[in-house]
Amino acid sequence: MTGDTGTPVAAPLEAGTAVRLGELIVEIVSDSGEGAQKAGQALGAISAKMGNGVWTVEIIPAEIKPPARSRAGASGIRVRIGSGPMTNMGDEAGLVVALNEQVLYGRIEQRAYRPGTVVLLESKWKDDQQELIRRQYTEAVADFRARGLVVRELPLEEACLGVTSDPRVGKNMFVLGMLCRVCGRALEKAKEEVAFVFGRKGQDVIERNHRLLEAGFHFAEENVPERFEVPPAPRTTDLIVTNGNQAVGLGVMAAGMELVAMYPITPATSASHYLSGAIQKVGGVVHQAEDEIAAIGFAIGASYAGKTACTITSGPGLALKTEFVGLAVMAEVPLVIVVVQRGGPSTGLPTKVEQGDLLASLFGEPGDTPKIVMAASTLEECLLFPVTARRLAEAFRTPVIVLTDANLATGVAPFPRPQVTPDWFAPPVDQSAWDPAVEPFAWDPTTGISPRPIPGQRGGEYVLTGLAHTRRSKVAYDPDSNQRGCEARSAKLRALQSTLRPPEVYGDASGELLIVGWGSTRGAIEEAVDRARAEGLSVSSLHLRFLSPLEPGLGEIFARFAKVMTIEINYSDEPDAPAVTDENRRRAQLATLLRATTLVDIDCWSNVYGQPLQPRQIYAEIGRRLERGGN
Amino acid sequence: MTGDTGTPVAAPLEAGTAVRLGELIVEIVSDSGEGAQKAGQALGAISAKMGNGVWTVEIIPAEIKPPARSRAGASGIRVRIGSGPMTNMGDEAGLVVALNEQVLYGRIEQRAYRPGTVVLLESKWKDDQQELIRRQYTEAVADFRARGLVVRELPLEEACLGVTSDPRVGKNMFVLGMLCRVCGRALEKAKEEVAFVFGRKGQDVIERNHRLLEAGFHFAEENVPERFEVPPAPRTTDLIVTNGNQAVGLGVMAAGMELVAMYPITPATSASHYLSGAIQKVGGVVHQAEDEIAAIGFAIGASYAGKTACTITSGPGLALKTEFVGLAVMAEVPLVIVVVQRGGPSTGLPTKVEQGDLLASLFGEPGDTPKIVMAASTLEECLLFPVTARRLAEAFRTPVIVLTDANLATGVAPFPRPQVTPDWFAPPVDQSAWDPAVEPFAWDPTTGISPRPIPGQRGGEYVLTGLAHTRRSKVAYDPDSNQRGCEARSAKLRALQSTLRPPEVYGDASGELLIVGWGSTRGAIEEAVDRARAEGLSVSSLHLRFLSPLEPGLGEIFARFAKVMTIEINYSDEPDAPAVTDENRRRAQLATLLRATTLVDIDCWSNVYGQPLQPRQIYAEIGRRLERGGN
Amino acid sequence: MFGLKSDWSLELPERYFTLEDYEGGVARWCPGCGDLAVLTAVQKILRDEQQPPEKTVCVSGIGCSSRFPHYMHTYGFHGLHGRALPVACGVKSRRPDLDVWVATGDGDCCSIGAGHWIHATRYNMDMVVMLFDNAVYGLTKKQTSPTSPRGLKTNTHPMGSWLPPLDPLCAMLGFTNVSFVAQTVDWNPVHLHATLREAHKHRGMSFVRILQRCPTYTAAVFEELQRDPSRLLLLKGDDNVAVDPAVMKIFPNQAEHDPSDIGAARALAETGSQGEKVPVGILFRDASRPCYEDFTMQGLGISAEDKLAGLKRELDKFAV
Amino acid sequence: MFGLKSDWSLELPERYFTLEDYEGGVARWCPGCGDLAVLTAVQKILRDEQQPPEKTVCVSGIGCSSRFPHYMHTYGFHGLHGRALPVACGVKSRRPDLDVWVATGDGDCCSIGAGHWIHATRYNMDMVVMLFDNAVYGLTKKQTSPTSPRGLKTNTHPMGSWLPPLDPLCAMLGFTNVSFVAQTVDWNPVHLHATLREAHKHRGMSFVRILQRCPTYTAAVFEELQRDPSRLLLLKGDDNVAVDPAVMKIFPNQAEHDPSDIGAARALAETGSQGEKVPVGILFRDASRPCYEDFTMQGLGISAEDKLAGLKRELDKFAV
Ligand SMILES: Cc1ncc(C[n+]2csc(CCOP(=O)(O)OP(=O)(O)O)c2C)c(N)n1
Ligand SMILES: Cc1ncc(C[n+]2csc(CCOP(=O)(O)OP(=O)(O)O)c2C)c(N)n1
Ligand code: SF4
Ligand code: SF4
Ligand SMILES: [Mg+2]
Ligand SMILES: [Mg+2]
Repeated sequence: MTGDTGTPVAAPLEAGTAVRLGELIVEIVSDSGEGAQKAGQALGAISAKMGNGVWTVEIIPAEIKPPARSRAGASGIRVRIGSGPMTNMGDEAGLVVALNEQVLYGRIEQRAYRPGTVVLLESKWKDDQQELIRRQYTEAVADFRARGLVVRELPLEEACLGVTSDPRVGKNMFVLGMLCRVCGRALEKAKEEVAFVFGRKGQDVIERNHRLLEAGFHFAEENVPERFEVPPAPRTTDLIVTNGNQAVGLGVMAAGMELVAMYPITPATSASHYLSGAIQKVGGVVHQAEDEIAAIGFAIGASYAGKTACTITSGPGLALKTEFVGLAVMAEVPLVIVVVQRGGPSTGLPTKVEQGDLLASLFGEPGDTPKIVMAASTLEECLLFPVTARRLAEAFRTPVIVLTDANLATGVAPFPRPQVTPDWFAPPVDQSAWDPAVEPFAWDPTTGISPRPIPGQRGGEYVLTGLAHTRRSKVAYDPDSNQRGCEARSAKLRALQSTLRPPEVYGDASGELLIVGWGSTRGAIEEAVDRARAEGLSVSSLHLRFLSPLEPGLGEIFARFAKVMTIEINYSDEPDAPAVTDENRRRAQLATLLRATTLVDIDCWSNVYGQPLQPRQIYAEIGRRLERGGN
Repeated sequence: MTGDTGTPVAAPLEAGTAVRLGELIVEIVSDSGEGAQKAGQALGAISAKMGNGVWTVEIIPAEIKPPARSRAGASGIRVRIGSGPMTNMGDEAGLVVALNEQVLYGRIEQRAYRPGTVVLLESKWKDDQQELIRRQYTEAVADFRARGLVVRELPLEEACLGVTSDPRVGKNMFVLGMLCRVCGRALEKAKEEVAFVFGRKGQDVIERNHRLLEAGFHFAEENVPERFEVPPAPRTTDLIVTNGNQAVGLGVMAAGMELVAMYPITPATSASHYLSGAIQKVGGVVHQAEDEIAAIGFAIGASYAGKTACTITSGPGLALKTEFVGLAVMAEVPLVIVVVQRGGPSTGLPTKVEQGDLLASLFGEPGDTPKIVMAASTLEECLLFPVTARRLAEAFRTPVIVLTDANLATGVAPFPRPQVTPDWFAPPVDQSAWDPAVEPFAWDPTTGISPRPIPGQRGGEYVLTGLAHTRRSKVAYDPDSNQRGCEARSAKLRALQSTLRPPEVYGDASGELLIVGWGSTRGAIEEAVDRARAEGLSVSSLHLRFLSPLEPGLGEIFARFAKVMTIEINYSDEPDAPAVTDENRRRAQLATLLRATTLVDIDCWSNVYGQPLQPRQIYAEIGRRLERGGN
Repeated sequence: MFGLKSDWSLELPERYFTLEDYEGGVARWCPGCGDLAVLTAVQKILRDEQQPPEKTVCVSGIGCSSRFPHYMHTYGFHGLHGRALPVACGVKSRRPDLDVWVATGDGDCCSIGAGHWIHATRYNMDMVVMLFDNAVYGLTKKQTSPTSPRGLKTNTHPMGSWLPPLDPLCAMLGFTNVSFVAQTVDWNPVHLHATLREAHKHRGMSFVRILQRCPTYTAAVFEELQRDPSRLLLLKGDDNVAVDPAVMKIFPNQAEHDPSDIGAARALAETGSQGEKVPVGILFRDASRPCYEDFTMQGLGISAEDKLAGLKRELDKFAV
Repeated sequence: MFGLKSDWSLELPERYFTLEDYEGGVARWCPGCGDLAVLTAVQKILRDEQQPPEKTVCVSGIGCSSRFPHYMHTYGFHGLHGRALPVACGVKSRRPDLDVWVATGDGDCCSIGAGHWIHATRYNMDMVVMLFDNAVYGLTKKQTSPTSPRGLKTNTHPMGSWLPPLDPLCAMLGFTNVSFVAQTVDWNPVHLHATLREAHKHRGMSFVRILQRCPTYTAAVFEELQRDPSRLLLLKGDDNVAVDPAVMKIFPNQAEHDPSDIGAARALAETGSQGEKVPVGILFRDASRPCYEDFTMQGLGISAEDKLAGLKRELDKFAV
């Protein structure tokens, strides 16, 4: 995707001229509360304003206030800066500022670095009062070096002392100043950004932070030999910068939905947080319900009354909504359900990423419950899909599930500003008279679609029911009505599918290997495909946005490749694990779905480490698969 | 299955000698409250005692007290009597006693009869005070005859008056007497049965009923020309007669489960009703919880504390349990979940049959949730599977879902009495000391199985959690633990599968068409296969008892047939419906599952009329499929 | 008010509604079932108040009593077991113009729906909630309900139900933001009608527990109460349910009760819960309690231009 | 008793338990979090009562407070959000020998778990239920909880929460079969300990609402209460929580209260719910209320022979 992704970050050079890179991944890690995230966000914003592609993602510990200097407590931020648009968090970082060595370990465990990564490490622990800490520090530095990290031990706190009396508060801006120098960011841009961010806090605060910035910048000039440069690319469109959950929130507002009913659950909640502060500006409200069941029930009530509503949740919440989703399908209530997937099963890994809710979204409810399921693969789609979903929900009178995940939810990057027009909004509720001759479920024989009376419409009075019902919505005691209703609801998916285009293949339209993905892995997969293709490998990829109905033409596309495999962040048995055979292997979720639909022998590569997939890992897997050959 | 199923019931003959039949289906239909069910049950019991195969199923209106003389209010019973064992309710009835013409219409709508069916119809309506009723009756009789039914108009109520002053109360025994004569049942046996059933009510009541029986018998001698005979087959084993829900209840007790936690829901509740009155005799209790979530939570609590428990529900209840099922999988809590399937989706058809919960059972929970899913296909399996399920749940430390359905739940037939031995029971809770070196999740690398500490075991203290966890059950913050846990849980299915045998093919091991079924359809499918094979068609069938893991060897078996199709009672798009293509067709649930696993192009025939499949329908479908040929 | 312009059309021709305008087909409850009396009472109230059928929404869960909407000729939502209240609140949240009635059973409301019951009370949205309390699960054929009296023999407790019955009035009077609690009996149509009318007049969630006969499964429970009116205590007073003297005479026990006194209300409920002096009338009413729709209605009916402008300002915040 | 023979082993060697025997690793709550005080109090009570760790089960839902079991060295069940009570009741149902403690948050118990809360109260099984009420959703980072005071600015109500806060004591005192209701504060370890000890002694479901400081998200809510003890009302009396005079002195407001008087208890809770004279101590206790395990334990530990015989008799009923 980037102009120059084939080039991994160069190993550190001797001081002097800056190394030009296609991209650079920077991390700042610290105990929580040290302001690393603020510094990183500023670095991302500066880079975006300079015209770089940027992907920022916060590193958030699982606990609210983890103890200081603990591995599990690693808190901070990763900023990936590139010449072209950045679509994912990338591979191992090239540069990291670490405020203690333990949090660096935390990230090492997450496989965030590689030999050659430059580490700018706070060195004050070397002289700590506690012997244990001194020892930990010294041993760690040696270990880091043994792992191939390029460690620069720097007395950061001490260096701040010249500028501020409380270095714990100001150190983050000092670090930002350092990074401006090392990463070739203009100090002036940083000052502007800081002035903007601290605007409300007054001139004093701004000036103190400016001094810290400058001090950091000069400190780096003197103490850090590395210098990198990531040239920007010219920008054509207006951009906005959000994370995926803010994008979902903006999308919900751009769809004109007036009601968001939710119950807090990580990692979906921040979408509701954002909406709670914003939606009243466009005439809407967020209802925090007593539980997930009530949340979807409330949304369904509002939708029944004509206000297409949405509910936002994550896996465990989706599980609780199962029964109501079934009702919405059966009684044909338009509804948008955003599921921000996290690690599962059960409470699982609440803050980590997984794409484990696909089959539950499709098949979770007892009985036949055809519904629309879409998955956003970019931040922009996080914004646009709620808009599409609302329209589809109303056009097809059905719930629509929009899947995103923790990776999108927390990723921050610039993307084109949507050009919203009033026709994006839900139209006002129709309150004109209804022709009583038109039944409330006057199913079109081909499309299954029927117009919907809204309370207030004279002549449209009917009783919605989850029981098998006739076109008049009367409880059906005859055997036929249930079959007819099921047929109509099923036909809707067929009708929608007939309006979709076959998905585009990324890369050549035929070849040896086709990778099929869905959701947040798109950027990483396409980057890996680019890299592999640059080396002459015959690999293409395909990314599905609709999972129910599936986009058409898949069988034909698959037939043009010798091998087809999905790459997903959910569980599958390793094909080489003991006693795993082709017959008993439990496959990843999209693979299972596509095999049933296309009968193509679709392989899969997936895992549940809770981490976004890195382009490098995918690239390596492509190599392995092509080598292995055959099937 | 029966010795002589190829012979449908003969058309009625002139009076005189009885027609010998391989089987006879008799119905009694009436308004509710007229005692039809009691008469039919007695007929079934008498036949079973005479050595016949019997399948009895009650006809229950959807409403509690439907208005009299209404089609939807048809209440009654069907009794299928055969020379060999009867495994399903069969095709259209050969003989029906109807106490008014409207309820007969109710059954005609359900496709219960065919041209030639003999109808013994209460004729008193002909002279009713209300003109409307008189007209309805006369028109109906003409209509019935036009439909080919052989109608005998009989003044049943009047005939009872000679024996009893309140014919509405006694008419059912009069009808039983008639049926004894017409169906060749010994009057003495009927008297014995009546004496047994009314035993507690005293000699007077018994004698009145004996008089009614005799009167009915003689009335038939004089007024009904038809006479049938269904010779019994010699019986070798001890038999018991139950419906599927009673069988489940007996199975739960035979498994030694001490706790059944449930929330009422049709058609599962009657299993709990039975247990509520019986389980204390074997030292157990039924807990009626405040809702389905609490029911499974309560059962899980009891199981955590060492008492493998069960919860019994139906589709909407299963939907509510989704989140807890995920926890039980994740935290490896043994649990038996019996799901008596009904028509869906949503509230659907609460009293009708469907096999629509298969995919929800397998894939309903977010994240990867491997669990054992089994389906009973006979009444005997309804009893035995809870026993097996408890063992598997404990051996594999996992929830086990046992699927049955409304068809099994309400069907009554004799089957071999289980020879229970004490090793069927759950062993007493182990309270010996636990070796603290053994972790609470000491997953065996190959089988995924780990021994389980029970509260009270000194040294085994651990905290169960639904979060990703280590072998020590500590909350895992590292990326690896989640992957390891998922692997272990997945391995359990592999391990179980390796102990299963490939399923047996019913009929030839290879041929043109293989029908694959699961659950309650087995009897009907095998009967249809018998019939088709008797006519030389190349068809076999296969019935799956394990759905997760699947029984092994399916791919190989399927490869031996030109065509493979599933027959199921759940929704699939008709292949010939407008705009349905091979690509967009939504298939039945088992077909979807088997396609994904075996990549065989498995067709399906299914519907959601809420009715058990009749052998005749399946037989006809076999013919159509074989004709159509190719694919 | 709240700028409802874009969503509402005006009521055009003058219409007069008769009882039939509210009737939705033959009710299919058992003969003698108390549900029918409630149906008739509600239809009368709507007729009396000339409430347009299309502006009325009856929401229910699952149960015999939850069939209620099917027998009304209004909009209706016969949803899921236990979930009538969240749906009803959702309907009201952005459609304050709709008149919402909830029909729920003792199982539906007090067992599976109990969590929503507490919270809907707290939301206190303007609707009438009718608890059809027949002390049993009717639709599923006689299982114990939370309000079943101890010892009631049911299919799940063939030796008699074991736990003391939950008292819906005591519970309601402990829930935060409760604003209207009344009790009546299906077999006194005058009191029933008058109580529901008061409930309908009240702004907020008006909770009416209706002691409802189920001749099929709990005949004995209510026969006794019905036979012996001295087990009831008629609440009267200026602020209470007014019925005409002929009807009042039926009640041997009467007491003045001021519904603004929550302490007194709780005491009455407590005594009633012991099966003595079962109070009928309004136990509690406070019209000043906040109604959640005053929060959820925010920005109702703003114009598309205002939406667009608001959205643009919001997008500006994220501009690079 | 109840023929426990086949399921239980005897306690063999004499053991003496120290505090450490109950400690399950470093608690990872925020500095200053009130949860820690509760943890310590429970460990002390178990030590004082020499309760074997393996016979103790701590059950929780999901939330900061629900991490409680992880910090105990006993058996524990950290289950699903809102579902601690059904699980705890299930544990107790057939294992009356286990000592069950429930840790639940204000969101866990009063929001998503509210339905179970009502019913567990009604079941009244012998266990201690500790409601960690910090008036906020802690674990998910500051959303409004049902007990959040009006106007609290949270992430879901950035302009301030809108609804009046649910009062758990008022609610509990309206639930049927309630048998023990107390309130205490995390910052008075003596009163906390004494209250929990009373709760543990009581047979039945002992519900203790603990006002619990969350310095991270609701510092202001509790600081005020802590700073100004005159906002509290210490309940005292022969049957109430006994603390030593030095501790009593901290409370400027004290009142005699007889926990057997439910009317008085409700009045105290009502006043407290207005934020005045927040009662601490035992509001209500009635040891005579039925405990559901007396029903669920039926036939516990019958022998395999008896089971077999029972089953055979049952099968005979279905014999042809
Ligand atoms: C999720 C779910 N669980 C259970 C049921 C079965 N069910 C239907 S109605 C009902 C109880 C009815 O009792 P109540 O609410 O008191 O209403 P009544 O029939 O007595 O009027 C139950 C348990 C269901 N439909 N859905
Ligand atoms: C089904 C489900 N919904 C939502 C969540 C997210 N969640 C976890 S804890 C919590 C609330 C915690 O608040 P509280 O119960 O008051 O406990 P505290 O953290 O304040 O101690 C929520 C909403 C979840 N884990 N599961
Ligand atoms: S079962 Fe009871 S509640 Fe249900 S309709 Fe019949 S009488 Fe009414
Ligand atoms: S967020 Fe609050 S409740 Fe949670 S651990 Fe921190 S202080 Fe305690
Ligand atoms: Mg009821
Ligand atoms: Mg809390």
